[in-house]
Amino acid sequence: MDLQDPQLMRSIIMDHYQYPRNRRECHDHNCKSVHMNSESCIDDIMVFVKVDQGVIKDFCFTGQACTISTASTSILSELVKNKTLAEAKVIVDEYRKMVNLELFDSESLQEAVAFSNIGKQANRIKCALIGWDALSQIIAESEE
Amino acid sequence: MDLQDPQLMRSIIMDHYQYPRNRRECHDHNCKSVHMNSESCIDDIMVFVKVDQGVIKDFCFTGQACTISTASTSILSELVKNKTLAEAKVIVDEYRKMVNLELFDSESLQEAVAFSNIGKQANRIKCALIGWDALSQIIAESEE
Amino acid sequence: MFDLDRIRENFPILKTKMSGQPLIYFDNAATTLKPLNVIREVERILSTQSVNIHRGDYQLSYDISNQYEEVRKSVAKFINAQSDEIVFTSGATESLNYVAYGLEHLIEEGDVILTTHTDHASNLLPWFEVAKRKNATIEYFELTPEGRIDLTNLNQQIHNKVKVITLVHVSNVLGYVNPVEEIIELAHQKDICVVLDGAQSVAHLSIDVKKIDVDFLAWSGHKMCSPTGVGVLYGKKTWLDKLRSIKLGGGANAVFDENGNYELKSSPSRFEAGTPAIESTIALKAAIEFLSGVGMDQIHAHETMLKDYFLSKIQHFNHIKVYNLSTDTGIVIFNIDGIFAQDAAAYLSSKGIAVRAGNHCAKLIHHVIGVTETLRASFYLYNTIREVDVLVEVLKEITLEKCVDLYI
Amino acid sequence: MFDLDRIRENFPILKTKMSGQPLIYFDNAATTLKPLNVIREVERILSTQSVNIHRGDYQLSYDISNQYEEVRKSVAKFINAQSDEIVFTSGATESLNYVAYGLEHLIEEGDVILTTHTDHASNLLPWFEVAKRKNATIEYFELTPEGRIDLTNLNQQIHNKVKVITLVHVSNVLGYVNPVEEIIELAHQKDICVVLDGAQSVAHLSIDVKKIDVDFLAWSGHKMCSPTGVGVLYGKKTWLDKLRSIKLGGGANAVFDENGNYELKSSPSRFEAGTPAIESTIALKAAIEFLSGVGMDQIHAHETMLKDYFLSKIQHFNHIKVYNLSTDTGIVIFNIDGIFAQDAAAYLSSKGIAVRAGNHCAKLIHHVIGVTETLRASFYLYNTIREVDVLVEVLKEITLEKCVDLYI
Ligand SMILES: Cc1ncc(COP(=O)(O)O)c(C=O)c1O
Ligand SMILES: Cc1ncc(COP(=O)(O)O)c(C=O)c1O
Repeated sequence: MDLQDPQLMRSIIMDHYQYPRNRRECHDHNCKSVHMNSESCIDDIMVFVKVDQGVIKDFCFTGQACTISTASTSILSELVKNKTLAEAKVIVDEYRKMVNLELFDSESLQEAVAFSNIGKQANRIKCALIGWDALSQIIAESEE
Repeated sequence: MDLQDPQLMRSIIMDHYQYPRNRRECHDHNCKSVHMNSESCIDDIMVFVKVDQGVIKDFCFTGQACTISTASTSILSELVKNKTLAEAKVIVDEYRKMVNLELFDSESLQEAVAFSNIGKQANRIKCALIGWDALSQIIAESEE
Repeated sequence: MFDLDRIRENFPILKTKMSGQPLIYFDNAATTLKPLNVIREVERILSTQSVNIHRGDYQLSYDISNQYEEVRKSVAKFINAQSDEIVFTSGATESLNYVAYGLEHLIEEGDVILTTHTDHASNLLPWFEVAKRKNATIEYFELTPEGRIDLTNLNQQIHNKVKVITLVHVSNVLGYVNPVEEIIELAHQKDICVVLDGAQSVAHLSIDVKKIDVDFLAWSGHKMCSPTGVGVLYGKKTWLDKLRSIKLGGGANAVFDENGNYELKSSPSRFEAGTPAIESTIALKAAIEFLSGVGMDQIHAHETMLKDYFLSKIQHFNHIKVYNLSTDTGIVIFNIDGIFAQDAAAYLSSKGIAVRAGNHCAKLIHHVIGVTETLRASFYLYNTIREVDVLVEVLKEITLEKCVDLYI
Repeated sequence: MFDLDRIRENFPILKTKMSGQPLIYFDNAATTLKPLNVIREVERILSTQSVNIHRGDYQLSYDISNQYEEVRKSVAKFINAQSDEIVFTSGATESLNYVAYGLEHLIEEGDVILTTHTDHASNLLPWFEVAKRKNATIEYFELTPEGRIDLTNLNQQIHNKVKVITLVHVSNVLGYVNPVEEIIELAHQKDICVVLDGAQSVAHLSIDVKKIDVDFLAWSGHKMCSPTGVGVLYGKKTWLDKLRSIKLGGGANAVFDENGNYELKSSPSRFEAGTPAIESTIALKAAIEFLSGVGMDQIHAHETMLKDYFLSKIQHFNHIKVYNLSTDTGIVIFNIDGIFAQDAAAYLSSKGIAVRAGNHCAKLIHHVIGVTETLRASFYLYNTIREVDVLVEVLKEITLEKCVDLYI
């Protein structure tokens, strides 16, 4: 993807904000859920992840959130579906590097590279991480 | 009394501080008592007044207090003994005028004029009034 | 005379920029900016009189104690109370907690605490807790469709089980001035204690506690141009004397012994344990002088003029929905079609404009307006028509694309 | 290097006079003077950044929130804690009240709260109240004749009924550093929670909460060169999580509903309801930087040097009785034969010297030293030998006549 093409990046974010993927509840009792409620922003989302034998079978979310939170979580939901927890972890780690303006591998991030400049707006980094933090938490719990 | 004679005034205050009159408890159950505990100074005294048919039969006090508090209360105890409440009130009122640096009648105040300059040290006015305030309170209660 | 230029000169922060644009501060319901006389007062104390109060052992301590007590008189005069009815606290939140926990011993099982869905967390949560402890019930005033207290059935709402009415004087979301005089009159006929959260009223309206006859009034200094960290609790002397002290410690007690017996000082001292925010409290007097100098009625008139102007300018914007068109004060809440409140606030910030987004700590407000998140613009004495024009211009041309473009 | 001249230049108040004499400030145990970097920090925020924290809706608010959180890190580093173990309060008194009431739910009938006769009202009274509510008992450590905790029977004093030990780290009257490590070690063997009142320790000693392994540590900013109105409660994460929140309101809650259910945020946020003392808290970081720049060990050495010098100078004065000759810090309490403490303090004030008179809010101290009222001189980093000399000179020639002469 062309990291220099603002038109493209904008349209990815807007598309995922206006038509979020996997925004729904998960009623499967095997679903783990995390309530994310950041202190500095008004986002309030619930993330559901269903893991089966180390593979992410479903990732969905509900709640009120800003463009950055909604779009970044929507993109994440598509990226990690059917990935193993280990694979997902690599993706999340690369994404964290990106939003912290470190060197990162754009390969695995696909549409998520739309947020490659978010790190310059420090006050929105938390929004860009809200769904990703939820997943990290679930991955960490699975490892215990 | 010569209000211009510092030697005399000092000796009155020191004498009443070092040998306070009527510093004792009153066990008579007809004695009214008031606990005076000023916020801005560390004085902590208890004043006992025995009134019989409108006449102050006894005035005594106990407690820890500074020179100004002790001496002024000691002087007061002698001044009002056997006075009617009405007479005592006049004395207290004149004293208040004095410590507030207003015009006052020195006649009835006798040794209490030793405090005629205390008003210039605003931070000690409360000390000079502690026993007198207690008496005012008891007079007010008797009038009710 | 309301001399806006002179007022603005007194606020150094108005000469600063945000995101490279001149700062336009419309978040006055959150906190207010500080005038020079307040800033200088804090500086004066920190630089030349930074000693502790409450004791006259040396001249400086005596002086500062007196200055501190002068504030009590000044605050009392400002709301037409007596000095000994003024308790200094760390803010409206602490004042409101003092009331709820301080009245807890008077609340019995089955008692009702009556409040509103528009109240702030700082007034609701302490009472939720007290109600839970005492098996009391929280009830809410009925509201009209636009969110005002419905006075039609007032007598039934304020029924015999109601023990305390605690409500916001001016809602920090809707900006409505609640009809407190009617409520208080009826409440007092039934011996009900009335507590007002004045966080948004005392700084904006001229208030006479004797006239409205309220039992408790709580507010924060920082919302009326003074520093943060200082608040006030007004209580009628008879009510203050019934209130239990929550925070205990140095300065609040007269005597105690090793067996755990203690006697507190009389109110207000017994509520003021520990070293208070001395310089901030003393600066509160400067803030009161500043505001009184301008005139509370003039301030209110200016705010509502700006609000009316703002509403008239945006009324034909189809993409903007205002939730409190009839607001009585300088508080307007609204949303922009298709743009989440926080994204809009961030975009406004990029244009130098400070507004708030969210539920504004009134988390039951969705029962009233149907949404949880809104933008809030709140005006104060130093705001100008010019500034409102800038906001209107930005709102006119705001789009989701532009909001997103900040991040790519 | 301890450069006293440079230190003094940082305190503008030291250039002022009291009673026409250069101010000599020896009331540092009551509160401390403020250095320029602290004053300027307050001024900077009031003049250019006086907005509310906790929300990033606009750039300025985001900036100030970050600065506020930076203080948490700075405080944590100062005492070797984690940021999320640092709660900001309005002062030591509030911090200590938070602990007592916050642990109330763990106290059962018959439990013992162990403290000392040298503790401050702000640490004793909240526990007296909790003990009364829960039918628990207050017990006191045994003291040696000079007023130190007697370690000989420690194991019996810290018996099985003891639930909480709450004690002053450094007594604000006697100046002794209590043997907290021994006490904490034994207490933890018995699962007893240990609370330290650090009002007089954190500003004067270098403290490592991990090393001493204390569960709670409370203190005030104003006693360490920062403005008034801000305090700290350190709590081990596990203990903070057990502590109930007393003050409820905006900023402390995550969610609530109209049925009175509420969920608080995690600690430390859930203890910080309402708008805090923003500029004072941010200035606390400047104060820490100032003190750390000088070095806590150097500060302690300087204070004790002044104290030793003072004691050596007055040791042959027959009219002066010192009650804490072996004091470990810069705090000395004494009396002058035949002169009531307050009269002596007033006389010293007329010579420009600020000392305190009274019971210093430690109202059980008479059990230890036999008198209720004393004079207290307490030294800090900006005091000088020259200043001590002036005090010594005045004490040498003080008489009751001279004290009385001020008023005639
Ligand atoms: C030992 C001790 N504890 C507690 C306090 C109370 O501190 P603050 O008044 O700042 O709340 C003090 C201050 O006087 C103190 O010396
Ligand atoms: C209506 C209302 N009540 C209470 C508060 C709490 O005030 P503070 O945060 O100053 O304690 C606020 C401020 O947000 C408010 O608007």
